[in-house]
Amino acid sequence: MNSQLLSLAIWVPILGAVPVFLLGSERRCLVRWLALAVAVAGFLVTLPLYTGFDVQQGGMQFIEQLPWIPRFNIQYLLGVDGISMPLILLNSFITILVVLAGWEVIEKKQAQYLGAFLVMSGLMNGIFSALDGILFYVFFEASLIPMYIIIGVWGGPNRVYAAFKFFLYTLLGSLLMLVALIWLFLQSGGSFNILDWHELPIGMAPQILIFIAFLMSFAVKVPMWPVHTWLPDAHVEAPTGGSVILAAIALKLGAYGFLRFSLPIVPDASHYLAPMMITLSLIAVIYIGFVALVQTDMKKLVAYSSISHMGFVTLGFFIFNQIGIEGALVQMISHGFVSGAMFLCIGVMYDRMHSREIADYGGVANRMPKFAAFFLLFAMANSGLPATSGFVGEFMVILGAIKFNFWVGFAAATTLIVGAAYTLWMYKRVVFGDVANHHVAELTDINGRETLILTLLAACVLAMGLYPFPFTEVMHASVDNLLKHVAVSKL
Amino acid sequence: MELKTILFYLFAVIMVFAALRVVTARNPVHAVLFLVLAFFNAAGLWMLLQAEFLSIMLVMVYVGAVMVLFLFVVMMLDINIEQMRKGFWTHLPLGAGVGLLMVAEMAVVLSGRYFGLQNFPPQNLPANHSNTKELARVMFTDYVYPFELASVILLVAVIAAVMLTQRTRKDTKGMHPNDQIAVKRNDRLRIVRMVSEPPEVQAVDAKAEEKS
Amino acid sequence: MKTLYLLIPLAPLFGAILAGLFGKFIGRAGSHVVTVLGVAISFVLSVIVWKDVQAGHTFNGSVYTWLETGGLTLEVGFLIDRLTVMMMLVVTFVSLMVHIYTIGYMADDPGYQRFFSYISLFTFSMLMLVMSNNFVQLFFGWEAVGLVSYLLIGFWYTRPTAIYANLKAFLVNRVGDFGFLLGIGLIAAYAGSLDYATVFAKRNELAAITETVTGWPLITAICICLFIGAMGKSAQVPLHVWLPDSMEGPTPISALIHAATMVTAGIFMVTRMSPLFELSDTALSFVLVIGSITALFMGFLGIIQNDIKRVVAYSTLSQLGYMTVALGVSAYSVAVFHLMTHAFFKALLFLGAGSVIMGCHHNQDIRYMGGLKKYMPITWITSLLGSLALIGFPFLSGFYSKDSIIEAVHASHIAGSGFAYFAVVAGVFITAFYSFRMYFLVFHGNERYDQAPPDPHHAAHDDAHHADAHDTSHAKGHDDHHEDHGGKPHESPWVVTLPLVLLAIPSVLIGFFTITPMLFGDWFGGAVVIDAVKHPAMAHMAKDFHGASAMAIHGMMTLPFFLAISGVALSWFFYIKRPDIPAAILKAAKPIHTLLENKYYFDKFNEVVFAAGARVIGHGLWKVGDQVLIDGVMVNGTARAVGWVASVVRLFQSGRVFQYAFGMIFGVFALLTLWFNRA
Amino acid sequence: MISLPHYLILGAILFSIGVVGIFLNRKNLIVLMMAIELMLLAVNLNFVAFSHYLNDLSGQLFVFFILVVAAAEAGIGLAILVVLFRNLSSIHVEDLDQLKG
Amino acid sequence: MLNNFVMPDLYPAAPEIFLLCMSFLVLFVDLIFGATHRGLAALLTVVTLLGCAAITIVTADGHTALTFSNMFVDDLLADFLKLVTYLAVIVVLVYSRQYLADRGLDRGEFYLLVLYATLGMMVMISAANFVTIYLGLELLSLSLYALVAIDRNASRATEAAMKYFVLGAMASGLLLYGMSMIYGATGSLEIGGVAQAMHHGQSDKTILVFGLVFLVAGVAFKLGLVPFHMWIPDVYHGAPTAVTLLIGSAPKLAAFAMTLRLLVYGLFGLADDWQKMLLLMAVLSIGLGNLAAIAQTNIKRMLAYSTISHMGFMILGLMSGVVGGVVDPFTAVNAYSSALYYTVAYVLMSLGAFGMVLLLSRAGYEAENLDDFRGLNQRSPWFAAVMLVIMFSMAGIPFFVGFFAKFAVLLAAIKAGYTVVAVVAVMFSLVGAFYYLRVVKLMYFDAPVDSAPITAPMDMRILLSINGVAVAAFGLFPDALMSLCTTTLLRSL
Repeated sequence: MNSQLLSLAIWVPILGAVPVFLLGSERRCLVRWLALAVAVAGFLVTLPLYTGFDVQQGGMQFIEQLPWIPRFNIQYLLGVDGISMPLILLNSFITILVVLAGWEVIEKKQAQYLGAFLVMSGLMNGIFSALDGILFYVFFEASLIPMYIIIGVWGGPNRVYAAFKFFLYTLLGSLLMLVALIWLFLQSGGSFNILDWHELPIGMAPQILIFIAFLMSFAVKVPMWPVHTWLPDAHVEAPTGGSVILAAIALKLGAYGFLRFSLPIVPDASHYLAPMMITLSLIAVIYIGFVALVQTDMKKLVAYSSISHMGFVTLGFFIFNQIGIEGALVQMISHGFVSGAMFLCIGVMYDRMHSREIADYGGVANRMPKFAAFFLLFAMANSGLPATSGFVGEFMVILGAIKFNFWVGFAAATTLIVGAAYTLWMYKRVVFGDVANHHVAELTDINGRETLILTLLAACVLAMGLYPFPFTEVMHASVDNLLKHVAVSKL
Repeated sequence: MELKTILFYLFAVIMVFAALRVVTARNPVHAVLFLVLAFFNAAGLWMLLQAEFLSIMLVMVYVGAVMVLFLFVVMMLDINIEQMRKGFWTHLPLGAGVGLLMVAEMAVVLSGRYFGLQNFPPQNLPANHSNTKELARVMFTDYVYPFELASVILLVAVIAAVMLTQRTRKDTKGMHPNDQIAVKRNDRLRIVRMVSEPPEVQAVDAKAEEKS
Repeated sequence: MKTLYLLIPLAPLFGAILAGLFGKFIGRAGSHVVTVLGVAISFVLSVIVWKDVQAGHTFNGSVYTWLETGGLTLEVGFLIDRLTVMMMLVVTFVSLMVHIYTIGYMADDPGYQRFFSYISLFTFSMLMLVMSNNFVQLFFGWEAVGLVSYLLIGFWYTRPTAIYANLKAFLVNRVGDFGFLLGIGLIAAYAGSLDYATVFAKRNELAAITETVTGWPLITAICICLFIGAMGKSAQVPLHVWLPDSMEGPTPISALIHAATMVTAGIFMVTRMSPLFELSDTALSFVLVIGSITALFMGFLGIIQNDIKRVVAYSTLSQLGYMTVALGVSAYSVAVFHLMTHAFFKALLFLGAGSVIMGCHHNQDIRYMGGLKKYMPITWITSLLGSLALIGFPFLSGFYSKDSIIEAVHASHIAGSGFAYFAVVAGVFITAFYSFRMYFLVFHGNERYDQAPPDPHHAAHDDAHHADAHDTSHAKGHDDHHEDHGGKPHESPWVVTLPLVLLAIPSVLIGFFTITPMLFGDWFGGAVVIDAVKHPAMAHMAKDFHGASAMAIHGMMTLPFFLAISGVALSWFFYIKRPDIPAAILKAAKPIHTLLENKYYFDKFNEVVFAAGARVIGHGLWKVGDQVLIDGVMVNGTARAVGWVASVVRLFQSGRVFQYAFGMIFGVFALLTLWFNRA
Repeated sequence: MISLPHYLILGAILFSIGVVGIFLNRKNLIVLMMAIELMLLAVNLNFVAFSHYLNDLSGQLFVFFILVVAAAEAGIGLAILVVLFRNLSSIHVEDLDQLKG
Repeated sequence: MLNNFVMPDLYPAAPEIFLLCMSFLVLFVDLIFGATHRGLAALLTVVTLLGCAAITIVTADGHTALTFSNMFVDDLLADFLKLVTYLAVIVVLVYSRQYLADRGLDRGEFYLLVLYATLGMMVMISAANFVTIYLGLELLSLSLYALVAIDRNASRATEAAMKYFVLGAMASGLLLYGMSMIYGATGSLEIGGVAQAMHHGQSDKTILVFGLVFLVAGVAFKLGLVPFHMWIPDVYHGAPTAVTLLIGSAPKLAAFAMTLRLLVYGLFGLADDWQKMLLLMAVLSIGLGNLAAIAQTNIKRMLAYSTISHMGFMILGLMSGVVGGVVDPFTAVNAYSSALYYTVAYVLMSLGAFGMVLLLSRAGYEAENLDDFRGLNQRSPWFAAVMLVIMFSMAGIPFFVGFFAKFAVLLAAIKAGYTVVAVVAVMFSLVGAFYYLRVVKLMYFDAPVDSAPITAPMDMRILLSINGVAVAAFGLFPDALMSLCTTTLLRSL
């Protein structure tokens, strides 16, 4: 069966971006609506992926296969399973919000801004659906370019440093991955098919090396401690939309990579190095939690909280049980919504006040009650309150971790306290209290566009918190497959 | 020790000495002259190797033309000789050291090797053997392509040298072929209609003179 | 029936949504109508369900599958048994009362709709908690009530003390939840299910397991973890610190959440888990000791409080300690019994206090009250009844439950029961003393309402003051109420007094009528499991029980009764007869007073060690770990090193042609040397 | 008997002198160019010697072409030198230092 | 005497002959019309190159033909490289027309020298004999020396020319010395003959390796590998940009051809040795090139260092042909074709990059500092995008041709077991990414300092746009070019 859905998901936004670029920034109104139309179209074409998904099947679906570079047996091979499909939907959905978020506030070169995001969205879909190692890599790296531009052009005062850091950090990792991919190609007798690699027997020493190569790439992207420091800078400096895409989608690339590459390709090394990974994840959860606590910049705080939450994702992966991995996946999606929403909320305030310093705020609730309510919901979701999506993933991962090792679970569960502490403390300082200064006094509540964005996200956050079943349902078979696969040694 | 050996060493020693002087001479003119000396000795060595044509050519073309060109340039450029050698001695030990090292290394590799020469029978050329003729035969048959290329290289050298050094001064008087070719009849020749009545002849003449 | 069950929590939720999202459209009246209606429906339906359960129709089933993962099926479902239905009744009834009361109490507040939305949401959450048939939903309700509590404590979000308190409450609760979640995790890991029935069915298997990593007996670990959750929610030492501060919230929620229902969730939960707790004496002892410490030492603190709500709050802490003690001695039904009676009389006391506060124009300091009985007769009477119930005056509800606890402790032989017995008995005296201290100061004696000092803290506080912001004197009225001290106190409107009366009735009567079935009948059926062989306290008590009246009469001859009476008498003496004595004692026992004033330095300790400590750690990790080590040394250091190397490399490109030539020659000879040394 | 290695070593010496001349010479570009001529001479010597001992003419032919090219090269080199001298009024090697880094 | 002379088959050399004849035409036309019709020589040159291209295409039949007594080889590789060379030179001419005109450098000599340089490259590409290699090389070099100095009054240009000349002559000397040793050891100047002699094992290995070192040095100089790279930054920097554009593009193809002819066709038997030598130089080049480029402020200089690193990368492919002394034709073809692909890709990118420098230059203004790229996105979003594509391509970021070039080369290297080398190489290319990113940063993140409109002629704009699009298109659909390279080598080896 050769459906073109995945191709559409990739190329509709990218090709749609071309007229957006060409229109130029002078025709703002037209450009915006066009970009929105493209984003919505991009989302609509991904919907059949969900409706047509066969939850019983653990393998790849919607496969598309075309020769791309026959010279190296590189194929244009796309397909999704229960792991990647939700991420594609998430990405396409978030793109709409990002386009909306950049509606009025971006004044400089809006066409390029929106176009860059559309390109980005298509590339992300490519990453999630590529089943060919090089195709994956190509999308993976290409997505750096629009992000680099977005941070650098529309970012804050220290944007240049942040953009470079972001780019070079990520490139560092992915270059090593490239070497590993090539090695695998040679080892597998000339195939870049990821699924072939899953079956490829590899000795222990190379497995560990490959694992490390992948780790460098994915860990930077996730980001795991100690290669996380690009993220706060990138987030802080990026425009709102950039932060949203970074947090909601880009970070998932790394985590996704672990599942698609590290675990199934080098299962023995994964098992062998799992203690290290778990330790790093826990450091991310706890260490970063404490760091987040003392941030004075809201965006930085949320950025650190992202790292901490992504620590759960990697933790979930490396405890090798179904609940852990599914929990991690749920956490990924949830974090997509929640961190995106958090950044959008901060963006809403930033657009009005042009400050991200917590100290500049206080008593926002007095002037922006509607906003405060949304913000509260997302803050609660960020601190893992049940009935919000933020809880589900953390809960599952903690459950899985306890199953794996009590102390791991214990350490992971501290996020319940620390996570709530930094989020709510910030919330308190920003939203609660008396009106802090005349800037706050002049704030106006969110407008219709912002309400729409936040409502959509709120709906997602709640829906996922109240009924995560459909989300996990699609993952089951694939995760099951994966676990079975990982359990078999390749030595 | 046969004559060839003596000659070899003679030429070799003089050549090495000359070469050393080329790079150490204080005066560039001397350096050029030492280079000429070296070339002469090389020509002698090539004679020993039965490369008569090349040895003659080296003297004629190289010494006769190229070295003269060098001399010409050296003398044309107004060079301060005194400054030329400043600091030379400070660098000499390093240079000499490296040079000796190089020579030693190369000599170690090169000495005592026979290059599979046993496969080639020693030459016993007849007395009337013409090296020039042989070369010519090959050059214009097998080597016609390089020969043509060499000519192109010379052409390039000509073009380049002219392009780089030719200076058009305002006061230079020269021909401008393109101007000459582009010239129109009317630029050079004006046909003046003349009335054939004699009385006006003088007046017309005067007018024409005024005009030109 | 299932629809009915579903309707019970959803009705208040619906009301909450209407009032919360559409409050502007439906207006103030509309908001309280929908929410009161919602809760009323819940209450009525709860009664119906109660009847149904009485008829033996318990229910355990799922509504929908919430999640399915790794062999674990997590469902949202209801377990309707006698324990549940009792809790439902208590919750919906008290909630209904509070809803009605709120109409009067919050009448002038601009956040009227919001408040109704919150308390309805709370009712929903609490109902989800008690009706749950599994741990996940329990945890959901657990956290949801925490959320609403957070929202309500910080209801007046412009007050620095309020938003400090709500953050504190949430975080301290989170500490408890941390343990709770670990407990749930252990259950999930070892029982493979989070459904009550399934887990309880496996309890004997679980008892045999030793936790592999820690080496602890599994069941003990589970129970202690779960109980840590209960400690957070039910404010047991040392996680009690949030409860007094939570009085920053409007009084109705103090009654509903921080007295009657939410804080008892821990008690309910442990009771629910009785099949597990029964298997671990260690855990029970732990529960017992924690409970008795809370019961005794929190009582002491009640003595020196001057804020009317805080007195009640500490009494709540102390009473929660009693309930916990009951749990510790496996007298679960007694705990729940006390929970129920306490819900009524403590709600009554809180609402009474709220009424007093309203009457005194939002002054909360009992030193500036006095003699209110003639201004506020209904409040006076109901408060008196509530206080009597609280101190365990025979025939009143509090007597039955409290005395049963004391009896149960007395009958127990579990480790720690000796101390517990002392604690609960001493507690009786203290309870009586501080309860009546408040009562006398408020309703009797000289009228001091006109002596109230002008509010020194009217100006907004900033965050820096939060460290000491929980001082009682900060707790002032609403910002929007222009305080006019010195105005004459007045009785509250009927919407306020009606709930007082309605709550007073069960406070007085319910103990008498329900003790027999609840404690010694088969009221709880299979909901509560007691290993009668190991923990014979209940059985022991049952032997000595000869009916409610007999118990009351017998009660008048026991030590607790005398203690209570002497407590009352002493407070009368101190605060009515000789008001100068307390001041003298104060002077004499300055260090003790200071200790109590500072609440045993728990808050200071938390401030300094946890709050400040965490910030210091965070700062250190950020500045040193992230900025210096990772960014400075690793990242920028590498960049700088590369830059430095680059500038050095540049020097090789000196522009000197002879050096270039030398480089080339060097290259050639390096290669030569390499190759000919190798060969 | 003079054998091939004699010539080759002589060539090596000459070549080395040329090379050393290039980097030892820091003042005069003309001398530098002459050093290059020495290098080429050494190469030519090698070729002629090989040609002789291998009894193969192609070596000599190569030398012929090298001589032609060297002549052309010298022409262009000197032309550049002249241009340079016009610009810098100097043919000091050390004065060629505008381009570096 | 001439009885054994047969007229050589001129057919394979038709393009060269055509070019030479046309060069005379250009010479005369320039002489006659040069002053009046300035564009004529340029036009004629382009026509010449197009004619060569046509002839090359027509005469290409995929068979390997030797002519001129085995001195000239016409195989598919030669045809392919020549075609790319013509293309590159045409692009150079179009890009530089305005630049030269603005500076009064668009004299006939420029076009003539470009034509002769092209001829030199063609000779190198088709060389089957040490003599022709040398002559082609010199033809190219001499033309380039002269071209660098074409702006006689620019002291930097003449300095560059002088340095280029001195070092180039010295490199020729090294190369010749090496050739003499190989000749001595094998008794042949023919590349095929050398290979055969070595194959028969009659030659002295020591002498061969001795010669090889010098040979490799000569080749490395032409490619610009460390430590024979010193001329590159200075010459690129000093030469007029138009000439830099030429030096930086097409000659790389010829150098590649020379390397391939000498080392692979000729000295394949010593593959083990020269591979290791190249390895050493490749790593050094990648490292030094990338490091030194960081510190540059002049974009031409920066690109010069980037050239060094790119050539190092290309060499990774060339040195991976023989693994462990076992000759596997498939591996070899893969490796060499990856290097070929890299070279072609590099030429494409380099043309674009220098083309951008030319685009921004105008009369009296050299846009050769990095700062001149500031805010290009404000001035011309399209050309900023073109430059962006080129820079990312050079950095090896997909979807651009540069990535696949790197990919192919790395694949070859890893296949040959040089995994560690590959890791080192990619780490340095990370360093390299920094300075490419910096250009993008200047264009996109900064405000323009120079707001003058871009005044390049339309033909250049179009061609530069095509160039940029090609860099992207070959990245999206890399297979055609890759397969072409592979087929070419497969048919030519």
